[in-house]
Amino acid sequence: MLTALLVMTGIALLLGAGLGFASIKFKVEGDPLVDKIDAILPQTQCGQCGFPGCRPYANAIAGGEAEINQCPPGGEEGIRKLADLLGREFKPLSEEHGVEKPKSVAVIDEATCIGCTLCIQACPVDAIVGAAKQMHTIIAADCTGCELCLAPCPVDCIVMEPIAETVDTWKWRYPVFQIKQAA
Amino acid sequence: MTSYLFVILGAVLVNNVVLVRILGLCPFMGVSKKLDTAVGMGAATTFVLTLGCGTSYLVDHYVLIPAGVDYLRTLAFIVIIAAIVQVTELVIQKTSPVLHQVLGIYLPLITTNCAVLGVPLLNVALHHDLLESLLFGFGSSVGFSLVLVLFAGIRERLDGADVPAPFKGTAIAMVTAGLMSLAFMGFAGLDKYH
Amino acid sequence: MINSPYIRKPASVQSVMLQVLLALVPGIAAYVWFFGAGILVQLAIASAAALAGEAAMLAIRGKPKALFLTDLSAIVTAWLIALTFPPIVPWWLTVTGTLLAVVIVKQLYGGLGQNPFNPAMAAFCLMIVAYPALMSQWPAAGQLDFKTQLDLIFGGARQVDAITGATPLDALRTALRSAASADSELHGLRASQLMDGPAFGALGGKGGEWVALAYLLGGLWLIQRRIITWHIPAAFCGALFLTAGLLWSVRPDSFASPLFHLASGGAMLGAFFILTDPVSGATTARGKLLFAAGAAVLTYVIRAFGAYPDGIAFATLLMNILVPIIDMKTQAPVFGHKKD
Amino acid sequence: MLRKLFKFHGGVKPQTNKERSTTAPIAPVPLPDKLVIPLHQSVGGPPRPLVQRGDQVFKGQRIGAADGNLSSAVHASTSGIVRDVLPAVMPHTSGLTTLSVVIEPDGEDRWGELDRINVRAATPDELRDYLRDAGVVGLGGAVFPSHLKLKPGKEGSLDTLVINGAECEPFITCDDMLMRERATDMLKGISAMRHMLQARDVLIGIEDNKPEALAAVQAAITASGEKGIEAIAIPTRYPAGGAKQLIRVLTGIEVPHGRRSTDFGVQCFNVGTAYSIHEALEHGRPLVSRLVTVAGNVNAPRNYEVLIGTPMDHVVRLAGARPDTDRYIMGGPMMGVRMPAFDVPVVKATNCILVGSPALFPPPPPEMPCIRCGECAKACPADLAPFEMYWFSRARNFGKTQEYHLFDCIECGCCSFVCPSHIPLVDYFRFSKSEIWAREREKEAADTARERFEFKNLRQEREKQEKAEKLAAKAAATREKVAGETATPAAATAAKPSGDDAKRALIEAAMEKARQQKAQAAPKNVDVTSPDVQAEMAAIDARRRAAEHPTEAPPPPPAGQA
Repeated sequence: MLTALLVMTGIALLLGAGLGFASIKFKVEGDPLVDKIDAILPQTQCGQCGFPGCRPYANAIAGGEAEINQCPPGGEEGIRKLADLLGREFKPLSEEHGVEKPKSVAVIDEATCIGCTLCIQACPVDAIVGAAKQMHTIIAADCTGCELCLAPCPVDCIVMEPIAETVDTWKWRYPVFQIKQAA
Repeated sequence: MTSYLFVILGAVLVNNVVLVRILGLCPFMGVSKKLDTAVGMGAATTFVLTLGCGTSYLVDHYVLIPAGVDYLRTLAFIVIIAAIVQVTELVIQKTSPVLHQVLGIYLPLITTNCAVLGVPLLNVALHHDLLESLLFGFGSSVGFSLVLVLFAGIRERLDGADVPAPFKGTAIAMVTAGLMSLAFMGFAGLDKYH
Repeated sequence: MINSPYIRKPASVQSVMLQVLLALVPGIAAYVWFFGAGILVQLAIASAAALAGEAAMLAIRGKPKALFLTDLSAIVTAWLIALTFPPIVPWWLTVTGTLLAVVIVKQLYGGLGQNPFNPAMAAFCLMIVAYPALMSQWPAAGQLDFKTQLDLIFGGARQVDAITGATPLDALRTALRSAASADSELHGLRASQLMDGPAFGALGGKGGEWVALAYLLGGLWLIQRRIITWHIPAAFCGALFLTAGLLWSVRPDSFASPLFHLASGGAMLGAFFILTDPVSGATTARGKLLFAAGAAVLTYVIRAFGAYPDGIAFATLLMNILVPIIDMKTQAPVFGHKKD
Repeated sequence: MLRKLFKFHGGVKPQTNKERSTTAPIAPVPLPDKLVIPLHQSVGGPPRPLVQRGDQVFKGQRIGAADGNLSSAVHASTSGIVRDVLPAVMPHTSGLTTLSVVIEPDGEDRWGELDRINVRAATPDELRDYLRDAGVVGLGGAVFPSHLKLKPGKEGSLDTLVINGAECEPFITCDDMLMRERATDMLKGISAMRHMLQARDVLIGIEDNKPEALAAVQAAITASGEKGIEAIAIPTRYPAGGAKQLIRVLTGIEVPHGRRSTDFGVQCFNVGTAYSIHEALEHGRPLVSRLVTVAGNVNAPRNYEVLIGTPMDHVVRLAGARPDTDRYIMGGPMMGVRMPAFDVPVVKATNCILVGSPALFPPPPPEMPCIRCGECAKACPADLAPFEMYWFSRARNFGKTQEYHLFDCIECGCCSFVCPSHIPLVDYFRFSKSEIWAREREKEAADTARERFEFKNLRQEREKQEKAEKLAAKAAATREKVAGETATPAAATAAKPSGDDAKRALIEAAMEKARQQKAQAAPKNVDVTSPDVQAEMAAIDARRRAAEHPTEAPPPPPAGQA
């Protein structure tokens, strides 16, 4: 019995020492994975995921604190990519965080705008220009459609407009699988 | 010399650890969705298993048996393998973070991978000497990696197949594993031929 | 919504499958001539089972039955099953094998075009593992009349050991192995002497060699019709010939001649009809060569050293496992990226 | 004379159907009631309109100016009145609209003043600019601005200039007829191009099913006496007229995807382009018309000289469309584009109006699963494995499709043509390609957004710091004051909230005003594009841009943060 204990203790000590050495020798700084996750996120910085921006959400995913299905702007496609990267199972978008919408840009009704600058402060990507007491306008090309400017506007002069399809952004549709039709 | 060859060949093909001995199915099903992760997992397992076989043989022969405590074999082997897995994990985390993230829960799972415990125990049961143990461990893990990679190849293709909904994912993977196992039965008897 | 191109060559899956079936006809005719009409019954049983299994699965899956039942792919599978199984296996064995092939190996993967394994060969492997005795009884040429065959197929009585032997391949191997052991009465006999026995013909098994020749003819016609390419048959026959020739030239008394290997068992059927299944086989030119050569070597290894009489089925399945990787790694360089 | 020709992999031999449209000479088309000229007709940015509603235009007058160098100008194809400048349905599968100029012809078809160029005296750069403004683009179908292609490679000269007269698509004969009737002028255009490119040899590739065209071109070459030009009959096999395939057949060179052919010492132009270059350089006439084959479900297939902007049904009427016509296809049956309507305009890319009917182009039998038979790989002229690309396109696994070189696909349609399972393979590839492009656009947008977000955070951080510093300084000053005067600090603390109150009151007042405005005249001022507003916006934008480079200029005080 004593031998058994001694043997096991010996083994345990030896291995413990080895592990301790390895954990110091192979210490990893930072987490390059966050960058990879962040690269997949759509960078709307909308906060619908429950984190203050895309990077914090990426941190949370990498740290295992958040699910991969909390990003409505990224949509199913984004979830699929995250699942792929992280080797997790695909999950449908979590409903409490929102639904996937067509890509839109915010438009300010410039007749109603009172120039309060509240939306300018809310915009995460500085896509709204204007000065105090002067009418604001949105740079459509830079707008990510995060809708963060909607809530602060005291006069509700901002609306989201879906981006219209042009010949340059037009996409070929998925070919219809015709077997079903033949049935 | 030829007997060593038969040990390896037998471990890789005839008594393939996954498809014939049906050991280590957990990583086989879990880490075979993509080819590159399968390759990584195969490499990690090969490393752990070969090392584990050697170490466990040494511990068995120079510690457990002389001390008369060979009844502790299973326990001791588990501890040794767990430690080796931990070291491997640290090394992989340092050298290939993405592989580490991808292997995710499976790397610690090598610890509980029955193949990794099973093969050293088989070594004892088959009365292998040190070299045979190492070769057997290496052969088994090569066999494991081989079928894991091939399986991943098939699964990548199956991804596009119009599999009926109830069979999508793990179910059809199980069927595939079964058919692969069937194919490997063709090797039966090869190690008996002299 | 139809987009370009608006014109198409008249070609269909159905016509491809039909031509494969037609190419099998000479082989079947030779089979009937030498081994009796029992095989026709087996072909009918297998075809009916395949269609029934396919129809049931299509119904469950809500797919158009008329379209897929007439594509003839199930019939091809059924015929290959009937032609590789011994002709006197009981009917339920043929039915079970065919249903397994169609339902599990083909339809569970999504049906036509999606199965990674050759259905017919998977069925063969399943059945020989499950019923090794029944799957190893091959009548010699002209040994059984049609009525006896029918009795064997549909009757319950199976005193077959008395009337049937093993295949020439199996017989030869058993004999060679016992000839190699000192305490056997066959000790010291050479392979060539063994092959003078009644079960053997000029090249392979008696009668079987003619069937193989008929398959070869059908296969050549398929190549001429551009249904299959030369790569797989050539690589398979070449590699089998070389492997067998190598061992035969070293120890001619322990190993059968390469010609015997080519003419026996399912070699010709495999080379032209089984391995050339495009769905489960390799598709690139180099891939086809590798695939078929690998199958040939495995076939030989299993025939000569393994536990089963013929290796074609297992070799096919084993190579099927490798196909995705082979295809991936043997992609031909695309336009503008070739090294001159 | 016997030249070694090379082979390209794959290809198919569909029925050519070219005989009937070559029996009659090229015919003119009477002026239609109106011309709709899309401004965006070539690769590159859309040209900006130069005319307004009500303007009088002459034939050949520029109505759209090239947007930068990677674009090409657009011209009025006849004289008349501009009725409108508006988005109109364009000849594109999508059926989407594009900004177009609608011209009502005055019936006189009067040329305006043409700016000529002295070809002998002009430098190559001047010639290129001239061709850009003359709107000359590739007429083979790709409509790539020709002036961009008329630059020799790095060495300043070119080995071979390949002229594409192969015309491999079934039904189309406009290049054939052009070579038969206008070989001499075309040859002059070729000489000009040869001069600009400093090309050593010129090879004119013509499929051997056009002996008359070949003879005409050869006769013209002999007559011109120019050396180093050769018209070569090449085997008829679709797609021998693809630029890459033709270059391969004539020179043996394979130009990979994403590389310029001039890097390999070759450049390729269509015969029609050569002719329009001649028209522009010799006569000063910009590209206002082109040859169009009308074929398919018509009584008399024929080639017409059609003004750009002519509605397609106006042309088809001349050839006599049969009653069961159900669609127009722009181009041939292999690569042609289904038109969203019958009255879409003829554009520079329109080499053929193929009139379709269910009998002529029946819908394909139902799509079956791929059996990996490899027929498509055998037929692919780009040596691809279409069945693999299809497999992964269908599963939307776009990464894998690119591993199988999706973007090397030229969408020639050979794979769909031969597929025994009747799979619309090319549709799957087009789908995958546009999805990948969309994804790249999204990725770019995300990257910009990330950059801007990070910059904003940086700016806010710095502002906070600056504010803190200011506050600290102020506090220090106050402390000094307090120490000196020993006054009660109550006033100072009271002043702050009252300031906030004042601001809140201001916002309230403004909101009230806005509410009233909204109620009264909401729609009045929605379309704000008055010049001063724009100027203001520009000024704001400039300030913001300045803020993005803090080293160059200090950031303006953030608006609204008092």
